[in-house]
Amino acid sequence: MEILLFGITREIVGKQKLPVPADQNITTVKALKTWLGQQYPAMQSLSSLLVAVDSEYAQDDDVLNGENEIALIPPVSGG
Amino acid sequence: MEILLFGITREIVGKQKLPVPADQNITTVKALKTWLGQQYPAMQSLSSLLVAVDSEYAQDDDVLNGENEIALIPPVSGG
Amino acid sequence: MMLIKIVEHIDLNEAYAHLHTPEAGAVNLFVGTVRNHSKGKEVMHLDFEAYETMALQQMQHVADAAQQKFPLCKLVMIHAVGAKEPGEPVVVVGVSSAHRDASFEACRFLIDELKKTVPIWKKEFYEDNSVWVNAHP
Amino acid sequence: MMLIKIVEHIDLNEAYAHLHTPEAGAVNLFVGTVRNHSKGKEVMHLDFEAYETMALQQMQHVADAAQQKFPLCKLVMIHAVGAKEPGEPVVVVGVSSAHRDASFEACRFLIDELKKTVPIWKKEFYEDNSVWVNAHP
Repeated sequence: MEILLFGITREIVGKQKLPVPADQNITTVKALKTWLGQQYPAMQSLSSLLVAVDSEYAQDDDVLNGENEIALIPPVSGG
Repeated sequence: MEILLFGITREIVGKQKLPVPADQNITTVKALKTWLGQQYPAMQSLSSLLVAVDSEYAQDDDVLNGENEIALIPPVSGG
Repeated sequence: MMLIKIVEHIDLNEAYAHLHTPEAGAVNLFVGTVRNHSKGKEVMHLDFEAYETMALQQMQHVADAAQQKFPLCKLVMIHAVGAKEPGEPVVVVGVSSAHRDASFEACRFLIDELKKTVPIWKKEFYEDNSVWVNAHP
Repeated sequence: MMLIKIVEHIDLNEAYAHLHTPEAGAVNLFVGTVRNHSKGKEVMHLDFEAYETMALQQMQHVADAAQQKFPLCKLVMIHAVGAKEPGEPVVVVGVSSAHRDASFEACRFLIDELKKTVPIWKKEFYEDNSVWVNAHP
Protein backbone atom coordinates (compact mmCIF):
# COMPACT_ATOMS: atom_id res chain seq x y z
CA MET A 1 0.00 0.00 0.00
CA GLU A 2 1.23 3.49 -0.93
CA ILE A 3 -0.01 6.84 0.41
CA LEU A 4 -0.02 10.03 -1.68
CA LEU A 5 1.35 13.03 0.21
CA PHE A 6 0.65 16.73 -0.26
CA GLY A 7 1.56 20.04 1.32
CA ILE A 8 3.07 19.82 4.77
CA THR A 9 2.74 16.03 4.96
CA ARG A 10 4.91 15.76 1.86
CA GLU A 11 7.50 17.93 3.58
CA ILE A 12 7.33 16.00 6.87
CA VAL A 13 7.91 12.69 5.14
CA GLY A 14 10.30 14.12 2.57
CA LYS A 15 8.76 12.40 -0.43
CA GLN A 16 5.60 12.37 -2.55
CA LYS A 17 4.56 8.79 -1.87
CA LEU A 18 4.91 6.86 1.33
CA PRO A 19 4.96 3.04 1.11
CA VAL A 20 3.27 1.32 4.07
CA PRO A 21 5.07 -1.94 4.89
CA ALA A 22 2.73 -4.92 4.48
CA ASP A 23 3.89 -6.42 7.80
CA GLN A 24 2.27 -3.48 9.63
CA ASN A 25 -1.09 -5.05 8.77
CA ILE A 26 -2.84 -1.68 8.42
CA THR A 27 -6.42 -2.18 7.23
CA THR A 28 -8.37 0.90 8.40
CA VAL A 29 -8.07 4.68 8.21
CA LYS A 30 -7.73 4.79 11.97
CA ALA A 31 -4.88 2.27 12.01
CA LEU A 32 -3.10 4.22 9.28
CA LYS A 33 -3.32 7.47 11.27
CA THR A 34 -2.01 5.79 14.42
CA TRP A 35 0.96 4.31 12.55
CA LEU A 36 1.72 7.66 10.87
CA GLY A 37 1.68 9.44 14.23
CA GLN A 38 4.25 6.97 15.55
CA GLN A 39 6.52 7.16 12.50
CA TYR A 40 6.24 10.94 12.05
CA PRO A 41 5.47 12.69 15.37
CA ALA A 42 5.30 16.04 13.49
CA MET A 43 1.98 14.86 12.01
CA GLN A 44 0.45 14.90 15.48
CA SER A 45 0.88 18.67 15.73
CA LEU A 46 -1.21 19.41 12.61
CA SER A 47 -4.60 21.13 13.06
CA SER A 48 -6.20 18.13 11.40
CA LEU A 49 -5.23 15.16 9.28
CA LEU A 50 -7.73 13.47 7.02
CA VAL A 51 -7.44 10.51 4.71
CA ALA A 52 -8.95 10.35 1.22
CA VAL A 53 -9.82 7.14 -0.59
CA ASP A 54 -10.35 7.47 -4.32
CA SER A 55 -10.73 11.25 -4.01
CA GLU A 56 -13.40 11.12 -1.31
CA TYR A 57 -12.94 11.91 2.38
CA ALA A 58 -12.83 8.67 4.40
CA GLN A 59 -14.02 7.91 7.96
CA ASP A 60 -11.87 6.34 10.69
CA ASP A 61 -13.60 2.96 10.34
CA ASP A 62 -13.28 2.78 6.55
CA VAL A 63 -11.29 -0.18 5.26
CA LEU A 64 -8.13 0.40 3.23
CA ASN A 65 -6.72 -1.90 0.58
CA GLY A 66 -4.13 -1.71 -2.12
CA GLU A 67 -6.67 -1.25 -4.90
CA ASN A 68 -7.74 2.27 -3.93
CA GLU A 69 -5.88 5.54 -4.30
CA ILE A 70 -5.13 6.66 -0.75
CA ALA A 71 -3.94 10.16 0.18
CA LEU A 72 -3.22 12.20 3.29
CA ILE A 73 -5.10 15.50 3.44
CA PRO A 74 -3.56 18.02 5.84
CA PRO A 75 -5.60 21.22 6.58
CA VAL A 76 -6.60 22.73 3.26
CA SER A 77 -5.93 26.39 2.45
CA GLY A 78 -7.12 26.97 -1.10
CA GLY A 79 -9.32 29.83 -2.27
CA MET B 1 -38.57 78.06 -14.71
CA GLU B 2 -37.88 74.98 -16.80
CA ILE B 3 -38.15 71.32 -15.75
CA LEU B 4 -35.93 68.57 -17.17
CA LEU B 5 -37.87 65.47 -18.15
CA PHE B 6 -36.73 61.85 -18.37
CA GLY B 7 -38.16 58.43 -19.16
CA ILE B 8 -41.92 58.20 -19.07
CA THR B 9 -42.37 61.85 -18.00
CA ARG B 10 -40.55 62.92 -21.16
CA GLU B 11 -42.95 60.78 -23.18
CA ILE B 12 -46.05 62.05 -21.34
CA VAL B 13 -45.12 65.68 -21.97
CA GLY B 14 -43.68 64.99 -25.42
CA LYS B 15 -40.53 67.04 -24.92
CA GLN B 16 -37.28 67.08 -22.95
CA LYS B 17 -37.84 70.34 -21.11
CA LEU B 18 -41.08 71.72 -19.77
CA PRO B 19 -41.35 75.48 -19.23
CA VAL B 20 -43.46 76.41 -16.20
CA PRO B 21 -45.35 79.69 -16.89
CA ALA B 22 -44.30 82.39 -14.44
CA ASP B 23 -47.95 83.40 -13.87
CA GLN B 24 -48.56 80.01 -12.19
CA ASN B 25 -46.53 81.33 -9.25
CA ILE B 26 -45.09 77.88 -8.43
CA THR B 27 -42.55 78.18 -5.61
CA THR B 28 -42.41 74.74 -3.96
CA VAL B 29 -41.95 71.11 -4.98
CA LYS B 30 -45.46 70.36 -3.79
CA ALA B 31 -46.98 73.14 -5.88
CA LEU B 32 -45.07 71.92 -8.93
CA LYS B 33 -46.41 68.39 -8.50
CA THR B 34 -49.97 69.62 -8.09
CA TRP B 35 -49.73 71.72 -11.24
CA LEU B 36 -48.17 68.83 -13.20
CA GLY B 37 -50.97 66.49 -12.12
CA GLN B 38 -53.53 68.97 -13.42
CA GLN B 39 -51.74 69.59 -16.71
CA TYR B 40 -50.81 65.94 -17.35
CA PRO B 41 -53.23 63.54 -15.63
CA ALA B 42 -51.09 60.58 -16.82
CA MET B 43 -48.50 61.63 -14.25
CA GLN B 44 -50.94 60.79 -11.47
CA SER B 45 -50.92 57.12 -12.43
CA LEU B 46 -47.15 56.72 -11.95
CA SER B 47 -45.90 54.57 -9.04
CA SER B 48 -44.05 57.61 -7.76
CA LEU B 49 -42.92 61.02 -8.94
CA LEU B 50 -40.01 62.78 -7.32
CA VAL B 51 -38.40 66.12 -7.99
CA ALA B 52 -34.66 66.73 -8.03
CA VAL B 53 -33.03 70.09 -7.41
CA ASP B 54 -29.42 70.38 -8.52
CA SER B 55 -29.10 66.59 -8.73
CA GLU B 56 -30.40 65.91 -5.21
CA TYR B 57 -33.80 64.57 -4.28
CA ALA B 58 -36.03 67.36 -2.97
CA GLN B 59 -38.78 67.33 -0.32
CA ASP B 60 -42.33 68.62 -0.87
CA ASP B 61 -41.66 71.78 1.14
CA ASP B 62 -38.42 72.67 -0.63
CA VAL B 63 -38.46 76.01 -2.42
CA LEU B 64 -37.93 76.18 -6.18
CA ASN B 65 -36.43 79.04 -8.10
CA GLY B 66 -35.10 79.64 -11.56
CA GLU B 67 -31.46 79.41 -10.48
CA ASN B 68 -31.47 75.67 -9.75
CA GLU B 69 -31.58 72.77 -12.17
CA ILE B 70 -34.95 71.12 -11.60
CA ALA B 71 -35.89 67.68 -12.91
CA LEU B 72 -38.75 65.19 -12.65
CA ILE B 73 -37.71 61.73 -11.50
CA PRO B 74 -40.23 59.01 -12.37
CA PRO B 75 -39.67 55.53 -10.81
CA VAL B 76 -36.07 54.53 -11.52
CA SER B 77 -35.22 51.18 -13.11
CA GLY B 78 -31.47 51.09 -13.61
CA GLY B 79 -29.17 48.27 -12.65
CA MET C 1 -9.94 54.71 -5.15
CA MET C 2 -13.34 54.93 -6.82
CA LEU C 3 -14.16 54.53 -10.49
CA ILE C 4 -17.68 55.81 -11.16
CA LYS C 5 -18.98 56.37 -14.65
CA ILE C 6 -21.70 56.09 -17.25
CA VAL C 7 -20.69 54.57 -20.57
CA GLU C 8 -22.05 53.21 -23.84
CA HIS C 9 -20.55 49.76 -23.30
CA ILE C 10 -19.45 47.96 -20.13
CA ASP C 11 -15.85 46.73 -20.06
CA LEU C 12 -15.44 44.10 -17.35
CA ASN C 13 -11.65 44.16 -17.68
CA GLU C 14 -11.57 47.87 -16.93
CA ALA C 15 -13.61 47.22 -13.78
CA TYR C 16 -11.39 44.39 -12.61
CA ALA C 17 -8.19 46.28 -13.44
CA HIS C 18 -9.38 49.15 -11.27
CA LEU C 19 -10.15 46.87 -8.31
CA HIS C 20 -6.86 45.02 -8.53
CA THR C 21 -4.42 45.82 -5.73
CA PRO C 22 -1.92 43.75 -3.73
CA GLU C 23 -3.58 45.04 -0.51
CA ALA C 24 -6.73 43.06 -1.31
CA GLY C 25 -7.45 39.37 -0.90
CA ALA C 26 -11.02 39.47 -2.19
CA VAL C 27 -12.75 40.97 -5.20
CA ASN C 28 -16.49 40.74 -5.73
CA LEU C 29 -18.11 41.85 -8.97
CA PHE C 30 -21.78 42.00 -9.82
CA VAL C 31 -22.83 42.32 -13.45
CA GLY C 32 -26.45 43.06 -14.31
CA THR C 33 -27.37 41.83 -17.78
CA VAL C 34 -30.36 42.13 -20.09
CA ARG C 35 -32.69 39.14 -19.69
CA ASN C 36 -34.48 37.82 -22.77
CA HIS C 37 -37.70 37.45 -20.76
CA SER C 38 -39.53 39.80 -18.43
CA LYS C 39 -42.87 38.98 -16.76
CA GLY C 40 -43.41 36.14 -19.21
CA LYS C 41 -42.83 38.19 -22.37
CA GLU C 42 -39.90 37.94 -24.75
CA VAL C 43 -37.68 41.03 -24.64
CA MET C 44 -36.43 42.04 -28.09
CA HIS C 45 -34.21 44.86 -26.86
CA LEU C 46 -33.95 47.56 -24.20
CA ASP C 47 -33.13 51.18 -23.96
CA PHE C 48 -31.45 52.81 -20.97
CA GLU C 49 -31.72 56.53 -20.33
CA ALA C 50 -29.86 58.42 -17.59
CA TYR C 51 -30.09 61.86 -16.04
CA GLU C 52 -26.36 61.78 -16.23
CA THR C 53 -25.17 64.54 -13.90
CA MET C 54 -27.58 63.44 -11.17
CA ALA C 55 -26.91 59.72 -11.75
CA LEU C 56 -23.18 60.27 -11.25
CA GLN C 57 -23.82 62.31 -8.12
CA GLN C 58 -26.17 59.66 -6.66
CA MET C 59 -23.71 56.88 -7.55
CA GLN C 60 -21.09 58.88 -5.66
CA HIS C 61 -23.38 59.04 -2.61
CA VAL C 62 -23.88 55.26 -2.75
CA ALA C 63 -20.13 54.71 -3.10
CA ASP C 64 -19.40 57.06 -0.18
CA ALA C 65 -21.91 55.21 2.00
CA ALA C 66 -20.33 51.84 1.10
CA GLN C 67 -16.90 53.22 1.89
CA GLN C 68 -18.17 54.33 5.33
CA LYS C 69 -19.90 51.04 6.08
CA PHE C 70 -17.26 48.54 4.91
CA PRO C 71 -13.45 48.30 5.01
CA LEU C 72 -12.79 48.57 1.26
CA CYS C 73 -9.66 48.88 -0.83
CA LYS C 74 -11.22 49.97 -4.12
CA LEU C 75 -14.65 50.37 -5.61
CA VAL C 76 -16.20 50.55 -9.07
CA MET C 77 -19.67 51.48 -10.35
CA ILE C 78 -20.25 51.62 -14.09
CA HIS C 79 -23.66 51.87 -15.74
CA ALA C 80 -24.37 51.64 -19.43
CA VAL C 81 -26.90 53.72 -21.39
CA GLY C 82 -28.41 53.42 -24.85
CA ALA C 83 -29.80 50.45 -26.78
CA LYS C 84 -28.98 47.00 -25.39
CA GLU C 85 -29.62 43.45 -26.64
CA PRO C 86 -30.49 40.44 -24.43
CA GLY C 87 -27.31 39.12 -22.81
CA GLU C 88 -25.49 42.45 -22.80
CA PRO C 89 -24.13 43.78 -19.50
CA VAL C 90 -25.83 47.02 -18.39
CA VAL C 91 -24.22 47.60 -15.02
CA VAL C 92 -21.14 46.44 -13.16
CA VAL C 93 -20.45 47.19 -9.51
CA GLY C 94 -17.58 45.76 -7.54
CA VAL C 95 -15.18 46.17 -4.67
CA SER C 96 -11.89 44.83 -3.43
CA SER C 97 -11.18 44.29 0.26
CA ALA C 98 -8.81 42.42 2.54
CA HIS C 99 -11.37 39.69 3.31
CA ARG C 100 -14.33 38.22 1.51
CA ASP C 101 -17.12 39.08 3.95
CA ALA C 102 -16.82 42.79 3.23
CA SER C 103 -16.49 42.20 -0.51
CA PHE C 104 -19.80 40.32 -0.77
CA GLU C 105 -21.70 42.65 1.56
CA ALA C 106 -20.40 45.86 0.01
CA CYS C 107 -21.03 44.68 -3.55
CA ARG C 108 -24.59 43.73 -2.64
CA PHE C 109 -25.06 47.11 -0.96
CA LEU C 110 -23.84 48.94 -4.08
CA ILE C 111 -26.26 47.27 -6.48
CA ASP C 112 -29.23 47.43 -4.07
CA GLU C 113 -28.75 51.14 -3.43
CA LEU C 114 -28.01 51.92 -7.06
CA LYS C 115 -31.32 50.35 -8.03
CA LYS C 116 -33.18 52.45 -5.46
CA THR C 117 -31.74 55.89 -5.96
CA VAL C 118 -29.82 56.35 -9.20
CA PRO C 119 -31.88 58.15 -11.88
CA ILE C 120 -31.60 55.72 -14.77
CA TRP C 121 -34.61 54.36 -16.64
CA LYS C 122 -35.09 51.16 -18.58
CA LYS C 123 -37.57 50.72 -21.42
CA GLU C 124 -38.28 47.14 -22.48
CA PHE C 125 -39.34 46.48 -26.06
CA TYR C 126 -41.45 43.38 -26.70
CA GLU C 127 -42.76 42.17 -30.05
CA ASP C 128 -45.96 44.16 -29.82
CA ASN C 129 -45.34 47.00 -27.38
CA SER C 130 -42.89 48.65 -24.98
CA VAL C 131 -42.90 49.56 -21.31
CA TRP C 132 -40.96 51.86 -18.97
CA VAL C 133 -40.05 49.38 -16.22
CA ASN C 134 -41.45 50.18 -12.74
CA ALA C 135 -43.30 53.26 -13.99
CA HIS C 136 -46.76 52.04 -12.98
CA PRO C 137 -47.97 50.15 -9.88
CA MET D 1 -23.48 24.43 -17.65
CA MET D 2 -20.50 24.10 -15.30
CA LEU D 3 -16.92 25.06 -15.97
CA ILE D 4 -14.65 23.53 -13.32
CA LYS D 5 -10.90 23.45 -13.67
CA ILE D 6 -7.45 23.89 -12.24
CA VAL D 7 -5.07 26.08 -14.21
CA GLU D 8 -1.72 27.84 -14.08
CA HIS D 9 -3.25 31.29 -14.61
CA ILE D 10 -6.77 32.59 -13.98
CA ASP D 11 -8.50 34.19 -16.96
CA LEU D 12 -11.41 36.33 -15.76
CA ASN D 13 -12.73 36.76 -19.29
CA GLU D 14 -13.03 33.03 -19.74
CA ALA D 15 -15.04 32.84 -16.51
CA TYR D 16 -17.36 35.66 -17.52
CA ALA D 17 -17.77 34.32 -21.06
CA HIS D 18 -18.88 31.00 -19.63
CA LEU D 19 -21.46 32.62 -17.33
CA HIS D 20 -22.89 34.84 -20.03
CA THR D 21 -26.36 33.82 -21.25
CA PRO D 22 -29.46 35.77 -22.31
CA GLU D 23 -31.50 33.76 -19.74
CA ALA D 24 -29.66 35.47 -16.88
CA GLY D 25 -30.14 38.93 -15.42
CA ALA D 26 -27.43 38.65 -12.76
CA VAL D 27 -23.82 37.53 -12.69
CA ASN D 28 -21.76 37.42 -9.50
CA LEU D 29 -18.04 36.74 -9.57
CA PHE D 30 -15.69 36.32 -6.64
CA VAL D 31 -11.95 36.54 -7.22
CA GLY D 32 -9.54 35.55 -4.48
CA THR D 33 -6.19 37.25 -4.83
CA VAL D 34 -2.80 37.05 -3.16
CA ARG D 35 -2.52 39.63 -0.38
CA ASN D 36 0.85 41.25 0.23
CA HIS D 37 0.38 40.92 3.99
CA SER D 38 -0.65 37.98 6.15
CA LYS D 39 -0.81 38.10 9.95
CA GLY D 40 1.30 41.25 9.96
CA LYS D 41 4.12 39.88 7.82
CA GLU D 42 4.97 40.88 4.27
CA VAL D 43 4.28 38.10 1.78
CA MET D 44 6.95 37.86 -0.93
CA HIS D 45 5.24 35.15 -2.93
CA LEU D 46 3.05 32.06 -2.56
CA ASP D 47 2.91 28.57 -3.85
CA PHE D 48 -0.32 26.64 -4.42
CA GLU D 49 -0.35 22.87 -4.58
CA ALA D 50 -3.39 20.74 -5.48
CA TYR D 51 -4.29 17.07 -5.25
CA GLU D 52 -5.73 17.60 -8.66
CA THR D 53 -8.02 14.61 -9.26
CA MET D 54 -9.54 14.94 -5.81
CA ALA D 55 -9.72 18.74 -5.98
CA LEU D 56 -11.71 18.56 -9.23
CA GLN D 57 -14.01 15.93 -7.74
CA GLN D 58 -14.61 17.99 -4.57
CA MET D 59 -15.19 21.14 -6.64
CA GLN D 60 -17.77 19.17 -8.59
CA HIS D 61 -19.51 18.20 -5.33
CA VAL D 62 -19.62 21.84 -4.26
CA ALA D 63 -20.97 22.86 -7.67
CA ASP D 64 -23.64 20.15 -7.56
CA ALA D 65 -24.72 21.27 -4.10
CA ALA D 66 -24.96 24.90 -5.26
CA GLN D 67 -26.99 23.81 -8.28
CA GLN D 68 -29.41 21.97 -5.95
CA LYS D 69 -29.69 24.84 -3.52
CA PHE D 70 -30.09 27.80 -5.88
CA PRO D 71 -31.83 28.47 -9.23
CA LEU D 72 -28.73 28.96 -11.38
CA CYS D 73 -28.16 29.37 -15.10
CA LYS D 74 -24.41 28.72 -15.22
CA LEU D 75 -21.55 28.19 -12.81
CA VAL D 76 -17.78 28.47 -12.87
CA MET D 77 -15.03 27.39 -10.43
CA ILE D 78 -11.41 27.86 -11.46
CA HIS D 79 -8.45 27.52 -9.11
CA ALA D 80 -4.85 28.31 -9.94
CA VAL D 81 -1.80 26.34 -8.84
CA GLY D 82 1.92 27.10 -8.83
CA ALA D 83 3.89 30.17 -7.82
CA LYS D 84 1.93 33.40 -7.38
CA GLU D 85 2.90 37.00 -6.70
CA PRO D 86 0.96 39.47 -4.48
CA GLY D 87 -2.01 40.82 -6.45
CA GLU D 88 -2.41 37.76 -8.66
CA PRO D 89 -5.81 36.03 -8.78
CA VAL D 90 -5.71 32.48 -7.39
CA VAL D 91 -9.35 31.50 -7.56
CA VAL D 92 -12.46 32.65 -9.37
CA VAL D 93 -15.95 31.34 -8.64
CA GLY D 94 -19.12 32.70 -10.16
CA VAL D 95 -22.67 32.08 -11.22
CA SER D 96 -25.33 33.54 -13.44
CA SER D 97 -29.00 33.48 -12.49
CA ALA D 98 -32.27 35.17 -13.35
CA HIS D 99 -32.21 37.40 -10.26
CA ARG D 100 -29.47 38.85 -8.08
CA ASP D 101 -30.37 37.23 -4.74
CA ALA D 102 -29.43 33.77 -5.96
CA SER D 103 -26.28 35.05 -7.67
CA PHE D 104 -24.85 36.55 -4.47
CA GLU D 105 -25.86 33.64 -2.23
CA ALA D 106 -24.65 30.93 -4.58
CA CYS D 107 -21.32 32.64 -5.25
CA ARG D 108 -20.73 33.01 -1.52
CA PHE D 109 -21.64 29.34 -1.01
CA LEU D 110 -19.16 28.28 -3.71
CA ILE D 111 -16.18 30.06 -2.21
CA ASP D 112 -17.04 29.13 1.40
CA GLU D 113 -17.40 25.42 0.58
CA LEU D 114 -14.37 25.41 -1.70
CA LYS D 115 -12.26 26.75 1.15
CA LYS D 116 -13.53 24.03 3.49
CA THR D 117 -13.30 20.92 1.37
CA VAL D 118 -11.15 21.27 -1.73
CA PRO D 119 -7.65 19.75 -1.29
CA ILE D 120 -5.48 22.66 -2.28
CA TRP D 121 -2.67 23.98 -0.10
CA LYS D 122 -1.08 27.41 0.12
CA LYS D 123 2.45 28.06 1.28
CA GLU D 124 3.31 31.66 2.10
CA PHE D 125 6.90 32.83 1.72
CA TYR D 126 8.02 35.75 3.90
CA GLU D 127 11.43 37.40 3.91
CA ASP D 128 12.84 35.01 6.53
CA ASN D 129 10.70 31.87 6.46
CA SER D 130 7.70 30.11 4.94
CA VAL D 131 4.51 28.57 6.28
CA TRP D 132 1.85 26.12 5.09
CA VAL D 133 -1.28 28.16 5.84
CA ASN D 134 -3.73 26.59 8.36
CA ALA D 135 -1.46 23.59 8.96
CA HIS D 136 -0.99 24.22 12.68
CA PRO D 137 -3.45 25.35 15.36
